[in-house]
Amino acid sequence: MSYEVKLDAFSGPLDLLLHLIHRLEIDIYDIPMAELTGQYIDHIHAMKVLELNEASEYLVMAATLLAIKSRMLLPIHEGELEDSEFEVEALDPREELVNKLIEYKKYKEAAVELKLLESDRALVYTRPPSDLSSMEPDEQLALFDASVNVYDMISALQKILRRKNLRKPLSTRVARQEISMKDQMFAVVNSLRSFGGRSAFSELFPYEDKTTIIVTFLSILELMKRQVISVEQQNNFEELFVILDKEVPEDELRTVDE
Amino acid sequence: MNLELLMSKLEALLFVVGDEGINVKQFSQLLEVESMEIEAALSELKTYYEESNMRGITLKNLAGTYQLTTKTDMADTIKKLVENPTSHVLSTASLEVLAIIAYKQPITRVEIEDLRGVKSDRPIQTLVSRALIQEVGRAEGTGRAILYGTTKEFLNYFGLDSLDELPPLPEQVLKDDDQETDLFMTKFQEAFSSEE
Amino acid sequence: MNLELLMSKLEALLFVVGDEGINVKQFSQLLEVESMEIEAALSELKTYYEESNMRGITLKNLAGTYQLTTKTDMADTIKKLVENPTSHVLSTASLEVLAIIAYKQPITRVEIEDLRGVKSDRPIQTLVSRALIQEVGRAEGTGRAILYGTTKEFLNYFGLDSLDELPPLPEQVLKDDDQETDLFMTKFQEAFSSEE
Repeated sequence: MSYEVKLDAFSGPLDLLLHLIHRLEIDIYDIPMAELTGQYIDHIHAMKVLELNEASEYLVMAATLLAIKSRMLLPIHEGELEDSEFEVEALDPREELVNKLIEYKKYKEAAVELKLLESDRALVYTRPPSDLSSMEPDEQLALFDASVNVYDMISALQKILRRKNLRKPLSTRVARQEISMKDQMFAVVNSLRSFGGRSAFSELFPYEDKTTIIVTFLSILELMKRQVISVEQQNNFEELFVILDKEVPEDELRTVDE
Repeated sequence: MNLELLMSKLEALLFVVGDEGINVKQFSQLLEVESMEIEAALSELKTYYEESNMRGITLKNLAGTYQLTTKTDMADTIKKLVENPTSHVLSTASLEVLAIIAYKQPITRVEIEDLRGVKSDRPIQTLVSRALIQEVGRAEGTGRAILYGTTKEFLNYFGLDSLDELPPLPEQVLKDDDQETDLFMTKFQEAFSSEE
Repeated sequence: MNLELLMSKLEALLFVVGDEGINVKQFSQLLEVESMEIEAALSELKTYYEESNMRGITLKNLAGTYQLTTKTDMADTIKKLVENPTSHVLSTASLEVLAIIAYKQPITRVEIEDLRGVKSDRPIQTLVSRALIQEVGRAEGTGRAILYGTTKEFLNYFGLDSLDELPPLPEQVLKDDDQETDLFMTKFQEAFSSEE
């Protein structure tokens, strides 16, 4: 028999017991206590790296098993049996353990069902709500739902996480495809055109990854040098604006030393 | 409102609310259209999404709302966007705790630990932080222990519209309290119906 | 790949990337299909959205980036969503911002926007006006961006005695894997504003 058992293969002593019962093909309603206890103790011996915290729970179960085993060895006195027919069943020292195991098994199986649902659901993707804040009238700031609680906040964070997962890799892909300054200069000029020749500085950076941002920035500097665009700021700390000063023929932008 | 126009409005609204979802009542209020008409149009929309091979999206009931989602067979394509699609899957321990909470809510930590025979504070913490469970009240008695229940995010995470859609618990072999009540109710109803 | 299948994949990807948008090159990489074929399918998709009265959404091309949006004549319908107090779409944005601030305070607007991936000045304004957050200082550096933190009213609102009572965080959410970009952007903005 192999003792290569890892602790984290089981989610607790009951799980380990169920595993043994299944493997030894034991009838759960008539558990041979000596055999099960022996196997159980062998297993926890084999689990070398027990965290102290969890070890205690496995050890408590071992003690319980030993106690049940020894109680089963005790002779049942005839007289006690006659006292009440009802107690005959309840007298089986295994009953409490069996009940526990069966109850636990139910939820263990339910967890497997949940796992299936989880993987089905993972095949389906949604999208975050659109940002509608620009549509609200100024005087009426977004009302805060009066019924939100702390857990709604956690929920909100969970959504941010999901979204970030979708955002990030797309950007890393962009990074890999080597953006040229030439392309980025075109992109900047094109977006300026689409914004009517003037755009907030930050609008020119709809990118997530560092490389693209840097290349875009360098392109803006290059365009400034060539006096294709200029940058202005009304007051300290206010948003910068980029202005397209002249229409450039495409081939003029092609001459870039990279 | 003609059906096509209604469908286009439903699609636009569904698109905008995203994973927040929206229900028939809200649709009805926003569009000033009877619920029945909304439902008919939604079902039309769903059929249309499902039957057209050109469509990558479809309509789903999630956590008591309607939401647009991508179709299941788009998963492989979309997965390429996601770096580590399986990294956030729940552990066995977390799933066990979650199953217990889902079926037995409201329930305290001690009751959960008693059922599992093992300490469960870590999985509970994980589940709270993943917004799958939350405190739904306090148990009576001196400890006033936290009672846990599942969240909307739980339904969403497992693709359920409501708790009723949870798969039934594996056969209840035991005479636990719940079952006794059930049994009683069954007997009771049998007795009752046989009398008529 | 046949046109219908390609269109459905394009729709699914467009749907999922949201306001970020996606360009032909990225499509081409993800789907392993020639750019020309992608462009043809995108144009087909656009025609299809535009010509069908059932559709509330359409395809928009901005600076080489494609994204799905609602059709312009849906504006009135969507406006109702903003005006309707029962819709959660707006409070969702505020809640997200509040959650980030609660767990990451003190934090600047730029950092919040980086985490959410969308502009957040309006939600911040809302939360300030509701006295749930406040300016708690200025970031170092030339930009001296406002640092936000939560208020006493925040604790009050959520029935907390102190910030320590906040439930534990979903670990991955706020891990600083974007810190590089953050740092870069901060430095970058600093450098730029100092130039005048």
